[in-house]
Amino acid sequence: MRDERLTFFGYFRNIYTAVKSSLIGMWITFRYVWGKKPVTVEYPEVRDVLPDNTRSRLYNDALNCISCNLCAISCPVDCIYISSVPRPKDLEVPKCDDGTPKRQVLTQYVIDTALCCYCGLCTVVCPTECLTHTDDYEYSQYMVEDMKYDYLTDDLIAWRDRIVKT
Amino acid sequence: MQTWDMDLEELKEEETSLPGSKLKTELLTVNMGPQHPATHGVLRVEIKTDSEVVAQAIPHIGYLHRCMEKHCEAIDYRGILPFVDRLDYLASMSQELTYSMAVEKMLGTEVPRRATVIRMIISEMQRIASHLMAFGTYALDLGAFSPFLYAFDEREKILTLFEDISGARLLYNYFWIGGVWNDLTDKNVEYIKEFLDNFEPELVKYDRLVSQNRIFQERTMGVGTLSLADAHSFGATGPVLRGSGSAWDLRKVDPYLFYNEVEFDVPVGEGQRGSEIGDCYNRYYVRMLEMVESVKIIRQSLKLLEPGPTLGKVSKVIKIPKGETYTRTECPRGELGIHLVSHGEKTPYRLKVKSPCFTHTSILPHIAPGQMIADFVASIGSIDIVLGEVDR
Amino acid sequence: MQDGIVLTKVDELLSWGRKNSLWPMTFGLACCAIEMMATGASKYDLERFGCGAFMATPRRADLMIVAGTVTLKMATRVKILWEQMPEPKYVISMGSCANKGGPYWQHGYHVLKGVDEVVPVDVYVPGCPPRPEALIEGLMVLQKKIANERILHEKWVRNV
Amino acid sequence: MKEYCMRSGLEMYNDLISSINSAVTNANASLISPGEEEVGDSSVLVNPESIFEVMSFLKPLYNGLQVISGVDYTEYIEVCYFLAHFDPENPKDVMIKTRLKDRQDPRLNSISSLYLAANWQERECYDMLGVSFNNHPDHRRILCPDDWEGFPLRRDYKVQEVYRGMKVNPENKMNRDDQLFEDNKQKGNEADLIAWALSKGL
Repeated sequence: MRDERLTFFGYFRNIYTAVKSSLIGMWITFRYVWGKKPVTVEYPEVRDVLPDNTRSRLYNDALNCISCNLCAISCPVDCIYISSVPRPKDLEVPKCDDGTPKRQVLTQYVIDTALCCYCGLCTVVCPTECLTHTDDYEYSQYMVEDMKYDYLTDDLIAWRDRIVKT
Repeated sequence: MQTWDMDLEELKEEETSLPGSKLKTELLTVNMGPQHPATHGVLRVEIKTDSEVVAQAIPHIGYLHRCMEKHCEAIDYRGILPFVDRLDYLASMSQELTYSMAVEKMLGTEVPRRATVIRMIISEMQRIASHLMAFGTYALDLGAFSPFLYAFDEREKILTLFEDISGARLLYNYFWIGGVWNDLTDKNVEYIKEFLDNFEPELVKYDRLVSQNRIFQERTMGVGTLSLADAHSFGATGPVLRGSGSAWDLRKVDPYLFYNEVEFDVPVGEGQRGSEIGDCYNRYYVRMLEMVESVKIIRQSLKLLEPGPTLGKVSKVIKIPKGETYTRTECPRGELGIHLVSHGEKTPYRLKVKSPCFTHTSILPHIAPGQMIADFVASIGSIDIVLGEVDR
Repeated sequence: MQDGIVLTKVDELLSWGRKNSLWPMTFGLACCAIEMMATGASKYDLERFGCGAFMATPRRADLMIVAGTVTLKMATRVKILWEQMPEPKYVISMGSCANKGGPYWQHGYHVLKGVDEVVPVDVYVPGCPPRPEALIEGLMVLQKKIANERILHEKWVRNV
Repeated sequence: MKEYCMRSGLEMYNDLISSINSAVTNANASLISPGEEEVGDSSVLVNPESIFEVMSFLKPLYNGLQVISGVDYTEYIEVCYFLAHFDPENPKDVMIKTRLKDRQDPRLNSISSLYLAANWQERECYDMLGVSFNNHPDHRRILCPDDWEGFPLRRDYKVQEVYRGMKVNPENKMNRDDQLFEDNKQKGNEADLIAWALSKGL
């Protein structure tokens, strides 16, 4: 596009620079054949080591939850649904692993992971650290309804043994 | 703002008054986008062409209008951070910086020194990552595939660092109000140093591979020239303004963080390598030079790191007194401004984002007339828009 | 026509061929598109699954990866694009926004609450944005689904 | 009190206001600055009828328009213009405000002949807040579709239910059951619920 008057030598200089810059580019690319380590992670067989604070699927250890509602309040997208009832007075108050008394009976703990934005705001406010981000990211589903996880169902409570490191 | 309409009328007159021709010609309308590999997202441009020359280009935006400003009126100040991330998803850290600086300015919070230095390091790393993406996709737009792979290769290294400190790969939520979430460990500092040492030869390689390439130069030089007066009038900032020859950089003009304690130059488009000032090549080249400057800044700010706290004192429930502010910082794509109006509640009354990409997209109809369609693609790429920020 | 061992084997062969040559469409909407590009780049290399040939036109593609927020303005275009794809076609909904509206479900007056309102979705990949590995895993889940499909059986046995 | 401008403080504002008032009749420029227990930046309030004249006066002083922002304060709609002087040697910027009392048909004169940036910014202001601009070359919606109803960032905005056959808020996606869980279950028998939860060791 530049306004250059094309001279006889300019014509050949153009050809020379074009060929030269192409060859330089090809040489840079060609050097990748040897001498460079492949960077590809062969995913299903080899996995990257994720850092400790990685933010993937949420898991609530319902047995340690004191139904404080802090996570639901801090969630910017309102995808955590908790309900609880006060514990009847005639029953003794159980304690969490770290000694916090559970004054409420948790009756529902649902997270809709199809809405979650994985911001991590809910896990930092959790007083008993029962709500955590796990490093599990492989949970694609065929149905969108399956993405709503009720953490009081038996299979998810059983999942605790695999997730929670003691 | 009648420029392109006038152009169109002139063009029609010219066509109809061709000597000896009684053929009536019409302009052909070509619809580019919203699904198009070269529009960087969901930009739709309605192009009126005369053969292959663009006579008029009308951008249609709003295909990614995610109602972010409406959400901000209902969400507390901490919860807005993830939404601010999603504005310019290629430079989330810089967006977070602007937002948290706006809130801190209203609250009067003091950010600890270590947190400020970490912010500076990380936002410059983010600038490198964002410019790498711009470089890779720009080369991809112009038909070169391998620079894309090289750029992503280096970008992945930066993302690995970000993932290590924040836990996420793309949308970090790392700069909190009052500081940063996690501290930068010694291991991270070593990683950054190692990355910078490896990155400088890469920049030389990119320069030889793309910037000095004759074909690339022919595609970009003298294309999409934007004069300085027009750039000012459009309110252009960032590499677009600097490519037009102005040394306006908010980091120099109004230093925030510790940019006054480090030394760096502001790269300006000066018609390097025989290009015109303000053309696509200059805008591209300013980005490449900015990466060099970012490397300089990071090296100097790593020396400023001192042990200390990383999160200032902020109350658990943030309530901002009545008032309003307009805060702006220099993001990779230009100046991002946040106009925050508070009524003393837990949520902002209004949060308006001045996005540089929105401003830059409005330049497109101005520089399009008279270009070939392929050059128009080069113009879009050189402006480097992110549709998430254009539409918000 | 009877369902027999020959038909089953041919079906398997066809499914095997189809699942290993899914060609996705270049169709990025928002943040997830960057992760989709990262998946296609050198570190994660989608080409290993026969899925790296990003087609620029819907007419040559088998797979639409809806990567990002679908707004109401865009939804009609998504539907047009899906209709242009030749059969058999598959849709992966990538990320929270495409699954159910994501973070924008509550006050998003202009956001479509899930791309399944306009096109049928085969696999939902969670994440905001999903890691490249998560997208690959979603792809493998889709491949599993395709492997169980029986095209000739559907066509010749069941419909007769 | 903090000032908005980077380099210059209140003196600059006072000078600017007096020069605006002397140059433009009916401008009624006045200073808005945060009072006690308020924080933030100061700005200049001008009369909405004379916005074009004020901007013509300011154009030689500030060469760029950054953004036009609008706020809906139920009684009136406020439109803010952020002007900046993009000169590394002499950086300055100012916030000009104007208030429109008429909510039914708020009107302003367009400044798109002065600043090229104003074209799209004014379109956005119209799209989001319904402020119309006289003499605008291309007065359309910009972010929302052309056939969209209402102005989203007004405080009394109600979203339309259906747009071109697509439900904006479909019932099955809104998680109503989860949000109403408390009411539904607790209206039933609480004792059963507690027994069910206790059996899980909660």
